[in-house]
Amino acid sequence: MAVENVKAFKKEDFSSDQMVRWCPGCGDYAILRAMQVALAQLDRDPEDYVFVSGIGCSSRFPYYMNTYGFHSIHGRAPALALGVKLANPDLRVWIITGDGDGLSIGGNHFIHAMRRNLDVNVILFNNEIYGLTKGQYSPTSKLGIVTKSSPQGSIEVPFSPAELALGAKCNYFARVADNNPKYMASIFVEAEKFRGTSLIEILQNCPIFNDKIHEPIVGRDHKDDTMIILEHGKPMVFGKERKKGIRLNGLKLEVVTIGENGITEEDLLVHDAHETDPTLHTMLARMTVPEFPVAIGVIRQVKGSTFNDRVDDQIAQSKAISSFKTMDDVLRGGVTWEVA
Amino acid sequence: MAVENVKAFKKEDFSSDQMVRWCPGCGDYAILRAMQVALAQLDRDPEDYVFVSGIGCSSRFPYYMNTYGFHSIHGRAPALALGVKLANPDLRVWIITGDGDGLSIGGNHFIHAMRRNLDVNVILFNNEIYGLTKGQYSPTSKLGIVTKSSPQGSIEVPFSPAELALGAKCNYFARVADNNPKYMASIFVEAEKFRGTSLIEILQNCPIFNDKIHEPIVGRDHKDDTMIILEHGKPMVFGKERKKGIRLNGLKLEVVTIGENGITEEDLLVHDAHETDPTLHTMLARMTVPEFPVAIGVIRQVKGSTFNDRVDDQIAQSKAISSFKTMDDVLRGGVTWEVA
Amino acid sequence: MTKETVVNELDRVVIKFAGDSGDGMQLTGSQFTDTSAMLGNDLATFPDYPAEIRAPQGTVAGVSGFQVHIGKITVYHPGDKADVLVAMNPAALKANMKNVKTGGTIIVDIDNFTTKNFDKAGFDSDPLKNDLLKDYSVIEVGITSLTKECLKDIDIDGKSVTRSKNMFALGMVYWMFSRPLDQTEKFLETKFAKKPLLIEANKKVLYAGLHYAETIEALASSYTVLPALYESGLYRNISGNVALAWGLITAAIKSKRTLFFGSYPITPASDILHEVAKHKHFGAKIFQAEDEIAAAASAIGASFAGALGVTSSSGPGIALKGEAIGLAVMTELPLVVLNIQRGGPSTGLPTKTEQSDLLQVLFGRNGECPAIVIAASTPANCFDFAYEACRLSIEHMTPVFFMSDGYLGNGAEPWRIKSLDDMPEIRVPLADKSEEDFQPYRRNPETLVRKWAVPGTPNLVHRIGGLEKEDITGNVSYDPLNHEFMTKIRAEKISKVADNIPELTVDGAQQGDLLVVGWGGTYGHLYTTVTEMHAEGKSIGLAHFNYINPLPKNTDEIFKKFKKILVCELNLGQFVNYLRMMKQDFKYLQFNKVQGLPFSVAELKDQFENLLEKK
Amino acid sequence: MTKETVVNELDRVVIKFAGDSGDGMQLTGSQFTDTSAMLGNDLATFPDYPAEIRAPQGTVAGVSGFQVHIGKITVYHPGDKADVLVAMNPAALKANMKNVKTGGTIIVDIDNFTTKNFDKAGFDSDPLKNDLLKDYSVIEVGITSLTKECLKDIDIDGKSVTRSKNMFALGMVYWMFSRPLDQTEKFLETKFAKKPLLIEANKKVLYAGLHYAETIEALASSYTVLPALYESGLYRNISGNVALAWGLITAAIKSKRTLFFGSYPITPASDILHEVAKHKHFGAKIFQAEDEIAAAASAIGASFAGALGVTSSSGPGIALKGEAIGLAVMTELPLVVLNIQRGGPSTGLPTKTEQSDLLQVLFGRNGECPAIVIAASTPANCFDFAYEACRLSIEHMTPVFFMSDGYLGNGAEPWRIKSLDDMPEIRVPLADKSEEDFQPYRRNPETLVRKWAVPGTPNLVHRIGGLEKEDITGNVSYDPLNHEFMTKIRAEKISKVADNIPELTVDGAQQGDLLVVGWGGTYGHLYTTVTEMHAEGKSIGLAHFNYINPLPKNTDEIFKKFKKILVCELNLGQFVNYLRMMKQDFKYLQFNKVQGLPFSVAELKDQFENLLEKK
Ligand SMILES: Cc1ncc(C[n+]2csc(CCOP(=O)(O)OP(=O)(O)O)c2C)c(N)n1
Ligand SMILES: Cc1ncc(C[n+]2csc(CCOP(=O)(O)OP(=O)(O)O)c2C)c(N)n1
Ligand code: SF4
Ligand code: SF4
Ligand SMILES: [Mg+2]
Ligand SMILES: [Mg+2]
Repeated sequence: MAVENVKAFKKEDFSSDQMVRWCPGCGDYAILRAMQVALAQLDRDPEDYVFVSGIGCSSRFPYYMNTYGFHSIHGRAPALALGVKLANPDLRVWIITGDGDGLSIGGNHFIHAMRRNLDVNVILFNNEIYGLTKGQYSPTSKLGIVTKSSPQGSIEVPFSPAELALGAKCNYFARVADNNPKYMASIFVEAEKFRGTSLIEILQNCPIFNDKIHEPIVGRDHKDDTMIILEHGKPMVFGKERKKGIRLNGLKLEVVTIGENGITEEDLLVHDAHETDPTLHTMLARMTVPEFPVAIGVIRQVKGSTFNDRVDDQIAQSKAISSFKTMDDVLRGGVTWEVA
Repeated sequence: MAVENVKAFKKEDFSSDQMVRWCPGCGDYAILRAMQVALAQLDRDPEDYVFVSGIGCSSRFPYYMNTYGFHSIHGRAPALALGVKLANPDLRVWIITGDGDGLSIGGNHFIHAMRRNLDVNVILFNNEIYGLTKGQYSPTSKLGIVTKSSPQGSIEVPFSPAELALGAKCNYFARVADNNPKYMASIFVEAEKFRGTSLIEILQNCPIFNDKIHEPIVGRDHKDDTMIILEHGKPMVFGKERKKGIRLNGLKLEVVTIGENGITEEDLLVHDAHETDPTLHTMLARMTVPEFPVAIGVIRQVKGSTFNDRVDDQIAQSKAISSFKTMDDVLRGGVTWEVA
Repeated sequence: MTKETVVNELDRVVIKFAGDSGDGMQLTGSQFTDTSAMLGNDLATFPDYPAEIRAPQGTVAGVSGFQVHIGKITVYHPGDKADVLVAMNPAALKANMKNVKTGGTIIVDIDNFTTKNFDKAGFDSDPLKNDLLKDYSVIEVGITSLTKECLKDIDIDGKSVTRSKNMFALGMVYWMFSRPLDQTEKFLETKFAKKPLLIEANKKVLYAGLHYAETIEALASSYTVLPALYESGLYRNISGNVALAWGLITAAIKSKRTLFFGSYPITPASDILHEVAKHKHFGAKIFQAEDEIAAAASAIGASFAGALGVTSSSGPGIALKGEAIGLAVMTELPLVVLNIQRGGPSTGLPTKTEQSDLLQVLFGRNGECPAIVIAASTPANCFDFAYEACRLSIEHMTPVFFMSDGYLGNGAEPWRIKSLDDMPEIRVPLADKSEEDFQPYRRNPETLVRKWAVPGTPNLVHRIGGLEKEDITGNVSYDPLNHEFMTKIRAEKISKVADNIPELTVDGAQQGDLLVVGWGGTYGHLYTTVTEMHAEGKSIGLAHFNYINPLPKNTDEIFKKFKKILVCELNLGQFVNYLRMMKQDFKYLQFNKVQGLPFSVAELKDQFENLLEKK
Repeated sequence: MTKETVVNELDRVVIKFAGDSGDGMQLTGSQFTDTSAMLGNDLATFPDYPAEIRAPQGTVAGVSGFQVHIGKITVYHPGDKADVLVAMNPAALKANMKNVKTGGTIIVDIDNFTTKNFDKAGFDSDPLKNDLLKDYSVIEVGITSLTKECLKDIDIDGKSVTRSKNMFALGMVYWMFSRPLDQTEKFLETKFAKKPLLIEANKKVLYAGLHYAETIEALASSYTVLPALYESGLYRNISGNVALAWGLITAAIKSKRTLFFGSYPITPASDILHEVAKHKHFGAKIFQAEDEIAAAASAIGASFAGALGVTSSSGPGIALKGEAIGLAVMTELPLVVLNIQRGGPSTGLPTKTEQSDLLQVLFGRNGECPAIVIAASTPANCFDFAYEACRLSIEHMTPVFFMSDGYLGNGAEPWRIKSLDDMPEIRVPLADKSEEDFQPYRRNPETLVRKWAVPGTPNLVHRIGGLEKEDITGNVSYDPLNHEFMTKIRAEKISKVADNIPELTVDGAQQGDLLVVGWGGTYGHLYTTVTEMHAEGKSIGLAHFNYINPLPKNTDEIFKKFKKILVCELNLGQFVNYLRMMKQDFKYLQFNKVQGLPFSVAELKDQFENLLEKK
């Protein structure tokens, strides 16, 4: 992708003077770095960005960015961010949330954000646990997980953030792992350029309360076989030897090996992130280990008008047709009478 | 379906002494009647049912049922009902909600209810408007609709209740129109027998604030062509002459005509409500006029363990293994010392 | 408020039923009369029939009307202008609209509003579509079709169906004025003794009308204060919620801020949303949120980004916003919270008026969490106090609660139109990019207000949030002494607002035996009663509060001048308890009413006279 | 409370750092000492080295320790038992655990808790997995691995990395006791002046420890009241939140109700959820909800269905529950709401203690919406008052707020164990199917309590909701007089609870010059100070409130017996303002502290003496 950075920012230009407070080894560090790297590649000044978060370890993020920031209340960042963006659509707004913040208490704002398609970016730090409150299961925690609040194992069927978001009319969904900051930064750059709500799920490790929960997916020694990086227009190939691929068989996806049973690259699905019908995107997003590799990258990216543009369009239209030019026109409009 | 009604209830047994307060012509009347008819076909006494609602015209429903009822607060019925059901799993719990109550303010409880699969039934009265507050657009109102709060037309992309629910791991979804109470009653009976969360969307007319919004689907003169009734195990045929059908073409559905281009019933999809993969169910639920008929009936019905059973299983398991037999064992357990 | 006022009380209400000769208006009117009589009301009626025996249908000449004036206190005449007009067709509207009080309620049967009927009635165009009824609260109901729908399962002839539609209208008016139905039910039973189907049909329609009014949450929008001695100027009629909406827009324009309005519908606040949504031409950003929490949070976000963030609701919705408002207190951002109160607790009585959310807005948040609280006291001054809420919120960088109620919001009164130029300056404490060593929590030493540093501005990049802030830098701080310091400074900042608000004034006697104290929407009744009694020579004054937190500086001074203080409220005594906290040195008597209704002058007079005698 | 007590204040805290000889514990201890000295604390220290010069690593003999006792007031000795123990390995734990106060905090480096090390230390099995540390608040931290992780990008040798892990422990303890870091930073700069990398590394680890403690919201769980004169009986140590959880379970068993516990995690209330979740064997239904609103609503639903519905949170979460609690007030169902208060407003200071949610729980709901409010005053009596909250909620069919705070919830003290049989009966106002002409809102004429008619019971089928209810039938009613009647009866029902609670008692002087008034978690400090001064012959008494709404009946009587009343609270004066409302006739002085910390005896003594002199 053509990255212009006429201003030649450095990562440090986006780094605040606040000391970073996450636990040593926390996946959040990599995300922070990737974000700073990403913004440095773009040409907007630090003051043009607003990072809005809820509450959670992840939601501390804005303090560490040398941009405007709002560490708000638990679950409400999407609503607060909507106010920021509508008030000033020139601002570049990033929402930072966690699996608890975004999908538990904040679930309602989350789904409504998806359907509205406001021009903002949402980063969901999915560590499948409540970190800040010391380790209770979250809406993405696996069924059966033993945590402080589930001593006998969790009895809740987890959400898949992707399925939930797509079911709520999400137009842009990407997924990345916290152990590949360079790739993450490139996705941030893409998301920032997309006009509309871009949701990025990050498979984030919490070494303290849910260590290695994403290891079966992101583990160094097998990740080439357990993740597939989707690129628009490219066939769905993966595996250490890039011999495996994804094929559609009726209404089901399946993993095939190139060269076996006469399968060639031709048989594989070619990723079309721009397809408006979300069916295949949902199927791809739903793939999970061990049967399938987990899909990484931009899974869905469909253009549509943004909420902020629609708001501004109505204002413009209203200005054009209104008979009221000044407030006094309003105050004096309609039936009035004079008292001498 | 085999309906046992050993108690020989009459509709009136489920009808309370309260005067029904909906506007004349409101679709809610038919739903009420259908519910009373349905429960009369079953063998549970009125006192075994609890109807829990939020706030809205629709949420007045419990007052008119001669059962236990709770007209609670706006959007919170699913949470309240969860308490009822867990407290006493023998009760048969029905949640009554509207498109505003259930999907706007209550959206979070709604999606979490879907994934938990508590053994309750959820009836969503979808009139695509806020009735009780006199006609503002709702999260299911069509883009562009002019209402009290959208004088220039709504700028919000609506939810599809089915897509949202399925994206949130819903196991049972049915859809019915308010102008076929007999069919509706049969679906209520089925839902009542299903163990797990059954969601039933009702295309309900609000003659006062959103009249005939479902007319393009449910209108008497064309409904055979604009609705398709799905039955498990049956091919997807519809149309006045029952000549039209639904076929899968790659990853897309299409309407075909039997007898044209060599198409026979064999080519049509056979409805499998029990398929665990929600892909096809989502596609079917998403069909809409004028391209497609709207799917009516039980679109998805997949068995799974219920939240209440899981809760009770852990209690049983805990009882079996706990070393504490009485509360005094707990109070006196651990490190203690005697003071003389 | 300098103008002289008189009260038009709910218990002196004038209702006019009007329709075609065949519409049964006389019967409707007399039913309402009889029912009211049974409730012990005094009344006067005025039936007016068409001149001809068989006037042409649908024409003004053919209109039959029945006016009834009811009151708890003596009523001497059928009333001048109607508070409520029921117009069964365009002709009835045409004939009677001049005689409806501006701001009154007009119920029309839209089924009869056809082009043919406009013509007959002599309207140029649809009177419901043009500006003609702009200053009334119009309730459009398909009375004819609803009646038909309601009776579709009863086997009676079409004519009988049509005839029973007056019962629908009557049912609606019964709902609006909380009348019981039994008298009319008995009447129907007698009248149609031999035609049980007609009894059933008429009753069914009567109830349908009642329930319909309940379902659509129809409110009687009569208001109390009618200025008698006008100052010269241009006047219009205005309802509280519209005045409020206009006040917000005016403040946004004056302060050069974008108005951001985030709300979730709820009776009786929804009309504010509907009104601001009509004025996007001034650049207002309107957001119908998914819930009240999102509404409040979005307004806070907008304020952070430099807009004037406003959110509106009624009691149950305000309860939901508490946590978010706490965030605005901590982050010291402007936020205007409109609470149009209704009967509580819980869902309570959504269409009835009450003043029982005062303690909620004062104290309903976790932690030490002070906010400014002000209250409008007439429909028209909702404009001024909405403006004032914005001014104080911006100038003091803090949430402000604006209190109104269903009665004020829905009621209307004549208003001497103000202009943008009449409104006080709003000093916006904006930081600009030339700021040296900008620190987000550095304060104006006098007002203790921090500066508004708006995203997008170079040089002011900073971060805020809900955790305790360090003095000056605004960084997160867990330091014990800093926390105490900040807690106190947040409280002090709010008390300093007292320097920026007017002093309390007294109507009637400036000192003496009895000081009546009120706040918010009870002003009209209290004012009328006190000034009437004062005119009669009684030693009585009225101190009505628009500023509640902080209280006006001269409150003590005024309280000292009276022997007795009586606090009158539509709740169990919330303001009086607040005064006991804040001004413990005075003794307070209290008079409370919790009936979902305003005070009546009669009951107030009773109370006051009693107290004056007892001295 | 009859037992004699002494206070162990936070400002007389004893901390013990212990580890292997090479772990740098002496340095760590003296850094903490120096920093505290700079803050003006008085202190006493006690370093203890291993006897041998090079004792075998990992053995008890090889443990090096440093004990420091700091206090605002004079400290005469290094302290007997430690409030906080830092144990870098199993041997350090073994050597020192007997000297930790029951309920104290133990920080262990789990990285060293290997089988090999247990052996060396002489443990049979993993001491963290068995019951051994059940009565301590154990914080398991991978200090070694976190230190390594933290330094992975700094180019220093492995030995230096290992050596700096003491800084991680020190950082954590600094966080827990709100110490500044600058003294230690300077020390490091001097010590490693020639090795800048080591300065950087040590500082980095120090901060990492501090931030880690902040992130995991580590709390110092020392508590104040240590009984000195025990009644005979069986004792255990218990923390407030555990006692509270047990009180709930006990009440459920006693009342034969299913306990339903609906909650959403939040500091410092989460531990209650964790504790009840361990006791499903009694049939408790535990629900970790999606948010606080769902938690409250689910508990209300459970109560409707006949269970004992309980919901827990802290300030911000309680704010969210307000609307739902209003529903429980209107529907007159049992509901226990636990508020473990923390520093506010907004997110505030999540790990610090405060009493600033009192007005929120009293008034933070729309409408006239009364609820019972009670407060525990020691960790152990959280058991009794949790039980009492359940009893009152069930017997009076109404929501009850149970107030505690971070200090009580997390603190622990010895408790003379109670038995199920010791607890008072809970009379459940159940309706049964034989009820004649059942009416949901018919009331017990004495208590005004309606009956609990549980779904599933034949003959009692009924419907309730948030709209105003008609007297007796419970049907929806918009009737004005009914509304006033019901509003008053809801208020009266709560005031009648005063007949069902004990009278207020006074510690110290029963009459005289100064009555100290407190409520909730400040009891330990107030009691110690007042009884000490009373023993010295001062005319001073303490009236500590556990029952806040309604107030005990004899409150006036007690207030009358003293010349001055001083209300002491950890907020800006919420209870004192409430007293001004409820008991306006008395004059109140107030003493407030809002530092996220408990009172100290020294500062209280100061205040009290001042007031006694001034008389
Ligand atoms: C209203 C409210 N309820 C509860 C909390 C407590 N709380 C803070 S963060 C959090 C969960 C955080 O989980 P997640 O969003 O996954 O963030 P993580 O810490 O894992 O990054 C909770 C329950 C709160 N701060 N406010
Ligand atoms: C907390 C709260 N917010 C807002 C309202 C106002 N309110 C009542 S019902 C409703 C919307 C109802 O819409 P829907 O659920 O679609 O029901 P319908 O009336 O259309 O059947 C609203 C906004 C309320 N009662 N409580
Ligand atoms: S608790 Fe987990 S998520 Fe939170 S900062 Fe520590 S490692 Fe990261
Ligand atoms: S407003 Fe609409 S939904 Fe409500 S009762 Fe009337 S017709 Fe039905
Ligand atoms: Mg998380
Ligand atoms: Mg609706």
